Amino acid sequence: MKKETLIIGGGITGLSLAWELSCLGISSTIVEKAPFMGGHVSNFACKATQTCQKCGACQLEDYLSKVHKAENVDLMVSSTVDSLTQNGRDFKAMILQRKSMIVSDKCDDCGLCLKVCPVEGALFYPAFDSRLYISNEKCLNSIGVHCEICAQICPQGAVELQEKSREVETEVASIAICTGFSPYDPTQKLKFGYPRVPGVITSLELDSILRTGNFQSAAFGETPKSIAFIQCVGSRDPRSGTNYCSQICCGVSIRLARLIKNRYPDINLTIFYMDIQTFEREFDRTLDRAQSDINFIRAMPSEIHSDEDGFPRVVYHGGDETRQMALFDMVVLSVGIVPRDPDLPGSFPGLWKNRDGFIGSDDNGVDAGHPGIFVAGAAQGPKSISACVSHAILAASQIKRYLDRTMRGE
Amino acid sequence: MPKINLNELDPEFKHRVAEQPGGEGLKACFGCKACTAACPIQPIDKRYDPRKIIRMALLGMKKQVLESDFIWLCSSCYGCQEVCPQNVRFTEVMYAIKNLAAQEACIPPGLTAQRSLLKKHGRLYEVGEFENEKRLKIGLPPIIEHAEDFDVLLPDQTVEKDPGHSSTFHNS
Amino acid sequence: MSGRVTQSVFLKGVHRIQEEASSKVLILGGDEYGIRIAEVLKNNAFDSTVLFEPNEKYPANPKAEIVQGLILNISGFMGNFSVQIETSSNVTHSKFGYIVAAQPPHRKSKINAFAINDSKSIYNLSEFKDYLKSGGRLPERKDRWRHIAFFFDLKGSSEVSQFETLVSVLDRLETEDRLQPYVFTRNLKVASPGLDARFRYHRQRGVVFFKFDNGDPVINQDENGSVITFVEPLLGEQMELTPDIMVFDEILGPTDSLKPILNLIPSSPAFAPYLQPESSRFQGVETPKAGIYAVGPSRGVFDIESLNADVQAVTVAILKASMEKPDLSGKGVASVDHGKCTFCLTCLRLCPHGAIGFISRPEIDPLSCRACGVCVVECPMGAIEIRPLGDFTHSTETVSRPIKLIVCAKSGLQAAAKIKAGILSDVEIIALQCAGNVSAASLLEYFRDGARGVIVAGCFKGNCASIYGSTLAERRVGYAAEILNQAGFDPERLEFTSVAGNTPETVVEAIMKLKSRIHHY
Amino acid sequence: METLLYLGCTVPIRNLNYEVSARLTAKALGITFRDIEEFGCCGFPLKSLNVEDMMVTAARNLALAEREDLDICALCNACAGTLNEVAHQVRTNPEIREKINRRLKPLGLRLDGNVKVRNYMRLLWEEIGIEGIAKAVTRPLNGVTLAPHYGCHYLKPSELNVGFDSPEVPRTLSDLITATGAKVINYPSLLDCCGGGLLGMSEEVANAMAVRKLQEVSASGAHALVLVCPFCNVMYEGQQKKIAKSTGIDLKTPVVYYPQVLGLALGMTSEELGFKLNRIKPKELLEIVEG
Repeated sequence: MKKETLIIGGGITGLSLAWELSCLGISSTIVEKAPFMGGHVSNFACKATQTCQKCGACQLEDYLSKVHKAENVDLMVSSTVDSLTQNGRDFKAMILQRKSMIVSDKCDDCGLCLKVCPVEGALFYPAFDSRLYISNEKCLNSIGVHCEICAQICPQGAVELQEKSREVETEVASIAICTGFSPYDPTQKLKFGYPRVPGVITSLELDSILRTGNFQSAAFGETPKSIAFIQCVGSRDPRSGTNYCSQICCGVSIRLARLIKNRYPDINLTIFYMDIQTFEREFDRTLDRAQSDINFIRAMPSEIHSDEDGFPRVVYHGGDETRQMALFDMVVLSVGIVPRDPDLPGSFPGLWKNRDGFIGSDDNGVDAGHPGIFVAGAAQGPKSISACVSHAILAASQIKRYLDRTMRGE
Repeated sequence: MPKINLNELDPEFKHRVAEQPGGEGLKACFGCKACTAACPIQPIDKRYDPRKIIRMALLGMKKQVLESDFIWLCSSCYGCQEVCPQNVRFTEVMYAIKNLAAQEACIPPGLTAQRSLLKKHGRLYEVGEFENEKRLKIGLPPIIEHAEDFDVLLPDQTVEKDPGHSSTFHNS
Repeated sequence: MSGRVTQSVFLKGVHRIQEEASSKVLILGGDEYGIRIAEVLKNNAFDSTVLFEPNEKYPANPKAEIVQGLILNISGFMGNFSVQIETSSNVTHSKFGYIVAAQPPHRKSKINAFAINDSKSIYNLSEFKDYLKSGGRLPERKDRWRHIAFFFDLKGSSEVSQFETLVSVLDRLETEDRLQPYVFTRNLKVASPGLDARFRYHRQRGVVFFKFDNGDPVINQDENGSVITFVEPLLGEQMELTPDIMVFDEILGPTDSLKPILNLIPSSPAFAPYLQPESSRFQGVETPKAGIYAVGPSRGVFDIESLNADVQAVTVAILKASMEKPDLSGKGVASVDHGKCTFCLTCLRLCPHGAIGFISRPEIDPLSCRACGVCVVECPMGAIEIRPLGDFTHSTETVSRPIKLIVCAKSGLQAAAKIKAGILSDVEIIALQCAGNVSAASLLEYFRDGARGVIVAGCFKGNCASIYGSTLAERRVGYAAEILNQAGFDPERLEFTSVAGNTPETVVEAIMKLKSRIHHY
Repeated sequence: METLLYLGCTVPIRNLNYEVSARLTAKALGITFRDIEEFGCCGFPLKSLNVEDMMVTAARNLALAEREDLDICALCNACAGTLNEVAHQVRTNPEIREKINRRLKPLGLRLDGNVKVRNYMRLLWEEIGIEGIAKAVTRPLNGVTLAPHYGCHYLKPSELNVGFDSPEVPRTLSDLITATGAKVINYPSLLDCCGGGLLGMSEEVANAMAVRKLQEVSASGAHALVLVCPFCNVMYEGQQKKIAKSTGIDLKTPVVYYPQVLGLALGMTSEELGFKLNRIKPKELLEIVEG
């Protein structure tokens, strides 16, 4: 059956867009390549201390439950859009779905499959879930190698492998690109020692650790006593080709720092920054509070290396006369947002990339330049969770306008 | 500590430095101090501090920069340049500043000497019979000077002022 | 567009809603956004009236109906707001279906904060922008460089939009010869597309930025003008500057004229002077009160991109609202038993959503009601009723499931859904629209009926869709625990825990701790 | 393969051991070095005074090479860096190209900047390869422990080194040493600058920069510090005694050039490789290799 909108990407933007469209009576199909919906946000921790820190991560759960209940939204996980062609005003999409899965009702977490799987990461527990998933990308079957070791060993018969992709052809009247962002790859910044220097992690990894519970459970062994955050790793950095602010990282790091301080008051926290960007309404008060128990240093470190005992050492110049070499148990690289290639199959005249490499949009912020194709969320530029939702609402309004017009034959 | 009056500084200076070959990046600096943290000289001699030199140039402290002896302390290791997120290419900026100093303020005597040697012999060291005999002994071909090209190539130096405070400069 | 469906039994009876009023929108605030919202709404078959304040400039060719005046009073509910407006000639009474607050921001000057006198060469940033826009010139100085000093993000933090303004002012200034701009600042707000690149561009053009971590610059004035004294942050040297012009950015906030609307929402003291709580529960332009929408400054948004998005979001919100049908089954909406009601008006004062009105007796508007149950619990007569959600399977078998987990449908319910069945084997989950529907009495009843332990899981403070629903719940848990204690029971059998939809581990932890505390009972 | 050998100023006068060992090892590995008599200074010493003077001086050498249509192999890091930088600038910046050629014209020279400049290590790495070297080794240096020193201009600026080695985690020299059968030590000050660049300006500061590495290598038990640049040699070998004296630290770190080490592994004698010109004799090293 023809859907009105094909939403590519089932992250917070795609889900909130589907919900808004559904409220406006517009049907949609969300195609998500991972075996679950939610995108990056599904790995983010709730940053509430005693009170909510307005990070917006819990919005995902809210939208997931709403979208699951909505009648006119189809959810397709483990799926990719294989081809996309113009068909008059409409589009024809070929969606490939390979839904190998572990049936959670049957699975008893014995772990046998994990032991026998020949590919690391092909079976995995995401941070947000106690259930086991099969990665479409890593499972051997996805590259055409027949393998059913896990299915054979499972005493519960919980593994359902789907070797061949199911092809689903759909016709849609509009397309929304909600493919989100990629985190900046900090291995490009060799000076910062990731992942060579033990204890150097990214802000996304820290978020995921805190989501799962605590430092011990994240195979860190011990709870760190001191943590440093390095801001602007891959942001505001023309040398790395990112001549823009990623907008979210100050908020993320300060919230993470406050969350850590709340859970582990004894951990010493330091944030290295360039400029602190406003991220909420009572920003002055938030910043004052944060500054009272977090050490803020305006400096970009030159180097992070491992000291004799294997701890990360940060070399920086804080403004005193001499350079400092500070030892931490953990250093968090607050990585920026960089464009992700949406890999839109098929070519559509008018689509473009903006100065920073994100999908271009016209003045209204969501028209991607080709009639019927829209872009929303971090695919269009760095955005916080709430900004992604706002952008999705904007996209919903423009999609509705577009559909109204095409229906009237304009 | 006497106050520096910004009104008396030279706002044109930063543009002058930026116009020199290699100086282009200077004005992109946003003061993150990574350069100083990466500099191997600064911990040894506080007078040489990349962020401060950039800052002084940006503020138009022309005299204080060009007539200083610290600008000659850069070892050209490119440490600062490699860590700069804004692509200031500070090693090259230092050369631009030194070039300006050479034009209108002062040159350490050692460098002047090097230049005259170069102009005279086409190389930093005069090659005499002694050197070539030594080479011959170990089985190496002789070195022949081609100084004539350098007379054409390098113009005569116009400005040569004594820095007046060259305590740290000495010939090697 | 015919407006929303208004078949509520009591709405028909009490409010006598007029169909034509329900599709009319009142937009507060002229500026450009008010007019634009009117245009977008017009395309979606909503008629708007844009209200300009008496001192606001009037556009030449407005594409919407315009009224200039002040709001005296607003009352009513979505679909049927009564608005009293005082114009220069008279006082009018009109009906509107929806109200959109789109006033421009209130700007508070920072000049006084620097303890200096406002003089000819001193400007607020917005004034200076207008001055240049209208062709204003900088003082001529043939003999020397002119120096212009901008102050940004000092004495109170500044918004991204103000840095955008500053940069656009610099764009204009750059064409002038022998002019040196200096920017004194704390943090530069570059979190907007292209802004950091523009900041870089102006550095390249020669603008000098001083970033202070502490020790703001001091300005001294005498008859010769102003002198700025400061310690240069990167050099550590004492410096001074005698600028020809000084420009100060301003503190932005919502306009004062939101008061009549804030009065409509009983929970507004929690988020005033804004119209929207700062909470991810309120996406886009929605406020706790159905039918009232907050655009831009009135919800704390100042940057142009978000403002543009808000303009569209208003239409989405109004369209959605116009399609919404009241829940007439009674399952999800509170209703008043008028036989028991004694007109104490507690419910009216406490409804976080402003869903309760009084026309000869308290009435609950079914479209505005969010079924949080705050009124149900607080009504001293027990005259209001709302039923728990019916869509979560729970046993009433206290023996097999002696632990009661009372969850909010917006957070705890989702968290509980992620918990392994084993942990929940002896737990009965009771889902409410909001933890605010938990009463001390009901908690005691669970114990009376044989529960061994009770956990109430409400949203974190600041994340409650009913503003203070979970705070009330926590307080009531405290009362109940006190009563248990006095009655000789262990109060530790009862606990409140804050939870979000993505923190199942906090619920698990609470259950495990409770179990270990009560295992000997 | 054939390439032009660029000696620069210092190597052929002060570091004959480097030159002789480079020539011998290259020959043994099938590299033909061709000399151009007219090659002069690379221009680096002029950079502080006038960048353009530096560029024309470098360009003169590059133009001579371009006329021969051969690549340049330089022994000195600073020479290689300078020539590489100027070739890059002339190749990519038409304005500079024109300016430089205007000044080269009276000499009858012209430069497009297409000449490829490599230091000897990069040449070995790219043309012979680690495996090629390992295969050619006839006398593996088992039991020898060496500390590599890359030098700043070997690795940086990184934009001129794309596709070669990483300035943060370099490996080429270590791998080249390992290929001889010797053991490589890693030490904290591996990437330290020698300080040679400002020896002429402040000996005190320069010496202070060199001391840490000498100390660490000496303490590490390595048999020698392996260099590839005569500038670094001035500091680590030439200044070593002075540094030891002024700091009061006991330093006796033998300093060798990589081609000397390579030559030993290829079966050449220490005599052939000019070891007698090394001021601090790597006695232990030679004892292990030659007995």
